[in-house]
Amino acid sequence: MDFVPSFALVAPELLLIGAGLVLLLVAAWGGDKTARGIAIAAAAALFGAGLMLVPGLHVGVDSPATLAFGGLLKVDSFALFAKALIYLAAIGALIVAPAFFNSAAAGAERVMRAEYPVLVLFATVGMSIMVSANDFMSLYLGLELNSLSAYVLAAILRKDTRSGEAGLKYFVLGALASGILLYGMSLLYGLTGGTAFSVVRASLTGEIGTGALFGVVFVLSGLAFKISAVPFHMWTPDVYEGAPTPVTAFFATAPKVAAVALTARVAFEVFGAQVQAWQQIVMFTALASIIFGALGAIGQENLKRLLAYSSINNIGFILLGLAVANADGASAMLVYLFIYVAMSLGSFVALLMLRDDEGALLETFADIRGLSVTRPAIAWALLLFMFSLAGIPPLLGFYSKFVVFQATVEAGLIAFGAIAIAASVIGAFYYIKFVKVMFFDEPAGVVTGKSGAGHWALLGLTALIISPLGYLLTPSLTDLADKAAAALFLAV
Amino acid sequence: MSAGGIGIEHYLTVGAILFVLGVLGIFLNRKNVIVILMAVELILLAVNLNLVAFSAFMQDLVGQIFAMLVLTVAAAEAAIGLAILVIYFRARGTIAVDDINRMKG
Amino acid sequence: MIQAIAFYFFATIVVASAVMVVMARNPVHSVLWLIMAFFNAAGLMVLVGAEFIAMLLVIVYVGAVAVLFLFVVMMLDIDFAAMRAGIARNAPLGLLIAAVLLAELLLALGAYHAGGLTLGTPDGSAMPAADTSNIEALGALLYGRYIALFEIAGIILLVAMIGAIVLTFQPPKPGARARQDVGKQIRRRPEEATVMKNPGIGQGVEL
Amino acid sequence: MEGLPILSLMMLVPLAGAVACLFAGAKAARWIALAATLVTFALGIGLWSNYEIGGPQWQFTEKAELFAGFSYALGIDGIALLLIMLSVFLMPVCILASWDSIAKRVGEYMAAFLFMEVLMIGTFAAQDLFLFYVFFEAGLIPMYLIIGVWGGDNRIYASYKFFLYTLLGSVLMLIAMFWMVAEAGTSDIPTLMQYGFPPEAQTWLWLAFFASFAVKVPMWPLHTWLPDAHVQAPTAGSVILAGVLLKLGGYGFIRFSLPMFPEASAQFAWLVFALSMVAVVYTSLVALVQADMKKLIAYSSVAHMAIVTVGLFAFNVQGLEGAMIIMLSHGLVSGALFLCVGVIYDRLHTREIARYGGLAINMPYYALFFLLFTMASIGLPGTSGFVGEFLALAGIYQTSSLVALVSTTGIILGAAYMLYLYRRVAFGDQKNADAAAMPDISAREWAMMAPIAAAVLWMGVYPESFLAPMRADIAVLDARLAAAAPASDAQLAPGTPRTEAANALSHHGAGHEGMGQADTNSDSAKEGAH
Amino acid sequence: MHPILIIVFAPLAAALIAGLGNRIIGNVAAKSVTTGALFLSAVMSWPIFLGFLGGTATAEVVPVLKWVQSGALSFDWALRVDTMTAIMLVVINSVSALVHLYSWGYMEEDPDQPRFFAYLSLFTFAMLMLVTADNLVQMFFGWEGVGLASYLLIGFWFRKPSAGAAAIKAFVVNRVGDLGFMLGIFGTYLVFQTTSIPAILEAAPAMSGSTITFLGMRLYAMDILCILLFIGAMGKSAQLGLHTWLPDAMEGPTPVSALIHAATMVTAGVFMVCRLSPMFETAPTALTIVTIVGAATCFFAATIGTTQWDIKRVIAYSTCSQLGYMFFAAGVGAYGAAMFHLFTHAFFKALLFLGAGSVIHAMHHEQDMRYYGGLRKHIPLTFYAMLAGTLAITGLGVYHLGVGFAGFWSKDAILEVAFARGTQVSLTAFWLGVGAALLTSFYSWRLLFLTFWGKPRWIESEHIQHAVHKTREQAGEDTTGGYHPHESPASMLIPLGVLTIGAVAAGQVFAPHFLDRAAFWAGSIFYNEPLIHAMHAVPYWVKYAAFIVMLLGFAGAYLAYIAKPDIPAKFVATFGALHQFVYRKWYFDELYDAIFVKPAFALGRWFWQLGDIGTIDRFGPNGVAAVIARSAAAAKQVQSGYVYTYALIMLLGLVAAVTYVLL
Repeated sequence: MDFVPSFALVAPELLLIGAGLVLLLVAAWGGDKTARGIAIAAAAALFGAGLMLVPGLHVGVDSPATLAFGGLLKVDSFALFAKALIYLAAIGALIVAPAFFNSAAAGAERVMRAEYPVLVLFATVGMSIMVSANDFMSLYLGLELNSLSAYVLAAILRKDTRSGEAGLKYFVLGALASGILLYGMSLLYGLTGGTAFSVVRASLTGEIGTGALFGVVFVLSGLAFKISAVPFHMWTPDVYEGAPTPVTAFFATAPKVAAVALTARVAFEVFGAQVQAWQQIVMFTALASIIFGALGAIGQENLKRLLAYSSINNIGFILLGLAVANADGASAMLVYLFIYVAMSLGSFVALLMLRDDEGALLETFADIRGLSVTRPAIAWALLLFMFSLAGIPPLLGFYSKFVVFQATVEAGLIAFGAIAIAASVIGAFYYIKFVKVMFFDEPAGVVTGKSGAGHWALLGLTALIISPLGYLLTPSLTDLADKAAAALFLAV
Repeated sequence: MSAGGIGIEHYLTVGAILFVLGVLGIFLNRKNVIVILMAVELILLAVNLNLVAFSAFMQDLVGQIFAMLVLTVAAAEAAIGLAILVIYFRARGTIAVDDINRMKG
Repeated sequence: MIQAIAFYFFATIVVASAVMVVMARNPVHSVLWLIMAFFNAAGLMVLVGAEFIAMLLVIVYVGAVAVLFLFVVMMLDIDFAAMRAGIARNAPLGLLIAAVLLAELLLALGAYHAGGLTLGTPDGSAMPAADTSNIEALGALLYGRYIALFEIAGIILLVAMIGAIVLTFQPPKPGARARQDVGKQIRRRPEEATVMKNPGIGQGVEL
Repeated sequence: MEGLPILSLMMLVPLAGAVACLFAGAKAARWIALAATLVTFALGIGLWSNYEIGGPQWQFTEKAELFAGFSYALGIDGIALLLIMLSVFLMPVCILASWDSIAKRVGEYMAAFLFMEVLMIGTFAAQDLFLFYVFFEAGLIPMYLIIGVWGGDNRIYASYKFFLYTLLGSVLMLIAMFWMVAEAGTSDIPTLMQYGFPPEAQTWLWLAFFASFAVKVPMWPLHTWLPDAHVQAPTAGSVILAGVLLKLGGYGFIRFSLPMFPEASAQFAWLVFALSMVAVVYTSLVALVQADMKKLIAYSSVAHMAIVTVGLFAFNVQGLEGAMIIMLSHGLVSGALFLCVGVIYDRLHTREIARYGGLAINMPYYALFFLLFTMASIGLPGTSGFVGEFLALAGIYQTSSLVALVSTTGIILGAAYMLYLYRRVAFGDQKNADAAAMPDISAREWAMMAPIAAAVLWMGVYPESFLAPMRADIAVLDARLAAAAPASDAQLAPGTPRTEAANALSHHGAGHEGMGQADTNSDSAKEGAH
Repeated sequence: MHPILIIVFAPLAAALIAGLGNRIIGNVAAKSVTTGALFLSAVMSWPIFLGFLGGTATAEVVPVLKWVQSGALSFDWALRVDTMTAIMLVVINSVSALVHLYSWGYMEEDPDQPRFFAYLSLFTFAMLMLVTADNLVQMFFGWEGVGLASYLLIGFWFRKPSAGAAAIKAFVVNRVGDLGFMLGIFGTYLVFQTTSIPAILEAAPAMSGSTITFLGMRLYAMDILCILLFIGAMGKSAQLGLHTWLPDAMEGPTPVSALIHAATMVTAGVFMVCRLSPMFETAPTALTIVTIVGAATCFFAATIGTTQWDIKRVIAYSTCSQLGYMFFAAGVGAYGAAMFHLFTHAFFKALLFLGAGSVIHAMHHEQDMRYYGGLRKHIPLTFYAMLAGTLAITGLGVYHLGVGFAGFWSKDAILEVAFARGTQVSLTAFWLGVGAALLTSFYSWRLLFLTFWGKPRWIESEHIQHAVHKTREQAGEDTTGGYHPHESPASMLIPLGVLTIGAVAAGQVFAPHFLDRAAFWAGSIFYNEPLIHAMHAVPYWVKYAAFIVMLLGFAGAYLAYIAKPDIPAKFVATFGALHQFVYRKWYFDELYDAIFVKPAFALGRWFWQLGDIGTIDRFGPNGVAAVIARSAAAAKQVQSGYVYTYALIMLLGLVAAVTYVLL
């Protein structure tokens, strides 16, 4: 077997793996004091890997050869789009990490583990594999590579019981979810005769047996856990709250992209002929996610927890695109994902900048009272993020909802779209609570800590993206997303 | 292959039962997280049983490859799960499921 | 016929062991029951001719995973007596739902004879050749077509290792016993280690 | 003027001002804001004077395809022109009104207002459906902040209510917009205004738009956010809210609901009428018993806007033009009334009517302005309020005498609550020493009130200036509505004229008596009508 | 420039100058400007009137400015000059000019004089706009304008709570009428597609048989239109039902009462009906209603006038009553007579009010006639003026001599024409009119006797006590309290003198023109030639009826207030309920308070508390918010923190999905 073309296709992953291994050695020998350097190097590696993606991004569906390793992986423009987004999010999670772990924010240890960037790198590789997966086995391995890294990352603050609890819950429920996923895969394997997506897809046409349908449902349920769609979302708030904030920022962005992309690929490419079997379920899940995400967020005092619910809520909107079940919907999902990553990352960076004198993080509403007076820049940025998350124009968050609902309506799912958009108003309730607390309330004055240039840069960048100026990005973004989505439907 | 009237459905039945038992093990138990981890192993066992059975009945080795990978991952998963369990126990002094609810709501 | 008997034998034990895994009061017993279940599952696999996987199951699971469990259970030094054999709240609901799920699964999967289940038809590329053993065929596949997966699995194991170490490795506390430095030990010369003293009679040696 | 993107310029100036204000000190921010709004107003004058009456329907058009779904398309017809003028006219006044009364976070405040101006101009000038929506919806943000940061004691509740209420109303509209664009294949508003949507689809499209505009207007029973928002907002916030933001609802009806869904509009006219009639009577009575000045005026706004909706759905030229004039007039008058409240609120820091009294003694010019605006509010002929109400009611009378009758009771009730307010504030004895010690209006307050007063009188005496620009556009709209227009309930039936006058002394002497004759004749008339 | 422009706009300019600029130009200048402007207008009005009188002038329209054009509905600012207008011009401008002059004296001590004069001039402008209107909408402009001025002037002494209340009442009650007027205009436009008065009048006969649906009722178009318009007239002219504001309007300074609430504004309703008379002639039912309402008001108001103590209120009810005459004159078709009575009434009623003002001025702002008495000798000039006014209102005159005071000519003409019309309704009106004449005579003489005859009862008045710094007890036997009323200054007496001439001679001079000459009217009203002939042909007892009842009224008043002053008390004791009923103005105010005002406030409060807060907010926004909050709490409950709960819910989802695909 000639692996050279395959290696070329997976070069970014190879780069990341290589970087991961090298940095692991550095970490092993250099110890935790090298952590910052390793983080920078890892970010550089991610950036380099991201650059490798660029040529392929624009090629779209005309890309000549996309299958690697005999069809185990498929490096099409869809995968590239998702990877680019994943790498960017991962870079964000790396940039904000040192300041967090090396301060009082990290609790008793106050030291950044040198393995943290390595784990992030491997998790990213896992996600890369997920979005490129073209076979249930590669899907599973990518997923697990990501998950296992994620479990460790969640629990990485060893002395912090919340971190441990987050890891434990994430692990237990994640294991259950991958069990469900695997069970579904095993059924599909047996009832279709293979694990390659093409094989499964070919068998899943026309009338199919109940067993195969079960397989579909199990697989989608397993994936729903990863994207934290209701009712497989229960882990999300607890894990987001408990995990160290940079990790939460990471969880809220990169794995979401990977899982959504994977879900889209599986749903469209593999189960594309069985849309009627899952469409209703996805619609229900989407609505439930929107509503329960919003309801859960109301009454939260902890900001991280609130953002966790917010991400559930957002997943609901992304699933609208899935429920539409056409290229427009897929494109809308990707656009939404991009904007969601920017908003989410920005929000978490802003949260990470809420520090007291000693650098400990402040993560409740009570702490950010009157923030607009004491720290106007952070407050205004958060204001932008919140209104954007609420989907209020002219912020870019509106555009994300715009494309999703446009796809929904154009596909004829009008009532569904109407209900979903009405439910979105519930979500606005807690987003504007942010603004209310920061702008209307008397200052609490506890946010006194300073933040580094990295945070500011990231905050500024994300704020710029979701500001109205972000609309300048949308033409190319839409173009890329359309190409990526088209790749997904190439097989149809 | 199906000698003695033992067909694929028998294996699948065993797999299904194991799967459901594994799931039950996760939410029926409030004693101890370790048992939950074992329940996860049961689920994976069910999957492996399915895969192997299908593989055998279809004359296709991919299922067994898959099963091997699952085994590998399961081992890794167990390692990490137990590691997390250990640090949690160190920090909290308990691994009773009932006690793992500092975060809720 | 023998196969049928063997199947029912193994199957019964697997299921029973699994029940016990879940139900046993003592986690140590649970682990032991789990091992029991693995053994019998391996038996089932042998029955269908997947002897390599069966052995793997025994070696990896029983030999490594289950033992790991046992280690941890022992290490954590949990006061099992204090543990209530409680059943989770909402257990009736959980049982009901589990029963429904099982029923549905059996309805769908157990219906092979009724025609409800049609096995897929593989493309035959991974069909075991008649003249090769199971292990040989598997090896060819694993190191051929699925080499990439094999590598990824390797990375997963690496991550598991890193993870376990990152989480459980405790750096020595300051003031605790010094760490061993192999290089330093090797570099050590007798001259540095010993001092020749020639004390006079009746004089002590000052160390 | 061709070539100069004056509309964009009008949005750019306040935008630049807003950004500058964000970073400026308090004093500088005030001047920047004033300068920006004045420049914008000057540009508005240029816009108006260059608007070619009788020219093409859409003028000053700018178009740039931006990206999928959106295009930056601006352009105005007479209707939009007038509403833009209203906005840019009120903005400097708002800035002046906030000059001293806003002491904290001045820069941000001014920035919010200037953003607001950008969005208002954009909303009225947008020629792309989605662009309109963006501007329409974005106004929530600055207004939410204005109420929430610089508002009164209960500002949180009010700002939430305002935000969520209006958001819920408008999101459904977005869904409808998607459908329309998918159906018609364009998001170009002028094109859509001529597009014939299938009648069955119109029904729910209309309802979706209605949900949004009815909240904005606001129509009973969706009005309860308004009193809260008004009461809690700072003076200038109330001015802009009443002056322009409520008009977005009316503008929405006239720009979208009516021309795009004429059949559905006719089909649902009864609903609009019913709600409006309730609103006129109900909210007027509620206004009568208010003890808070702003609340009173807020409720009166609901009643006035009900006449707007009635006029719009009268399906004739008078109704439409009347509704437009009411909107302009109400923009000026209610804005001015809020300013009047603000003037004394700044002095005494209470809006409680009972705390004032006899202000005509120590503040005669204030009392004069207040009187003028009160009279304009109750539609005294010669003021702007009359022209609009008269036309709108004349329009609706041609459609339904009942609706006209009930709506016209608004002039009685309006007089009652406004004069009752005026009496308690300006008349009577000076009960409170602190109120009696208040100085008359300052030069700055003159500068706020006098232009509005002049505009109110101008519009009342020579409304042609305002009617002329929109005449052609209303005619187009009327023509489009003509097919769907509901029949008049008057059913004028010509009969044979009586040959003699009523009091003619005939040779039959005193025999025929007026009443009896009418009775017999009316019977025959009925037969004739059938 | 057409003189009418100056006539109409000079007062406006003066009002603006005086009102806005008084701080700059000072009080005297402000007063001078307004008074001067009015005299200018008055002087310029007479030639126009005389031109029509002489038949040399023709009707014309002076356009001023475009006003509104909306579709087919178009109306402009324009000034119409015809006979009707000319009559009103002289009435308005003359009385207004005199009232301005009078106010120099009457308001001398008031600190807010410029404001007062500005209001007066503003009022005059609005009234002129009303009478020169060429279309219904401009008439409505004037209509509302005078309402505004009336509101301002009633509330001129705004510190008094009662003044503020009266002002609102006047405005709001008028608005009820305006509702009818507006609907009438709308209907007129609907039927005629125009609001131009000449066009309407021209087209009206052709429409007399047309029917229209109004509020679901099928009616003659002309009837319903005229009824609606007449409702407007009822409000402005204080006809029964909508009259309650007029007596309260006496809160305003007395010159205002003379100008607005006697001579000019309140006659606007009559003017309107007469102006639209060709249209009303096509609406028999409407005219019947006009007659009934007019006659009823005429009688009803007169009854109340007999019992009131406040001198101005008596005259106010008298005004109300006289307006009733005018309306039923119009109702029976004698528009000329109605206008003639309007014309004469303006003089003698203004005279009476100004005379009363002079009395009040002399009596230190005491208005209660019970505290007057014996003033004849102290203020003789005022007395003679009042006497002339009384003789005019009571209609002293002898048919066969062909002489009489102004009221004689106009009122008798009305009674005669009502009789001559000969329908049941008109005959009823006739008898009610005769009864009202009796009452008019009685209350007018009562007023005069109480004020000018008898012993001074001044010390009873708190105003006088205040002036002389004595209480009743301290004054002892001296019922004057040592107070010396002084005759008013010349600025007040000159208007009285001029108006006296009018009250005495206006009827005599102008009766032939107003009543008998169609040419005089030149088509500006519906002139019913046969009816006038019939009027002249009524029996003599009819022609003398008014004279006789006048004497009876005089005798009654003399008996009760001069000869046997204990009669009123006995009467009250005997017919207490009746007296109370009349004295309390037939309980109209109480009734309206109970069925309109109180319920309006109660409903308002109810809508607010129970509707907005209790229902809409409770189940609307707040309700939804509460539901969401409860759901959120429930959602938090589910998020229990226990892994097994989470797993259970995941499984639930799985089973639900599986079940869904299975089914």
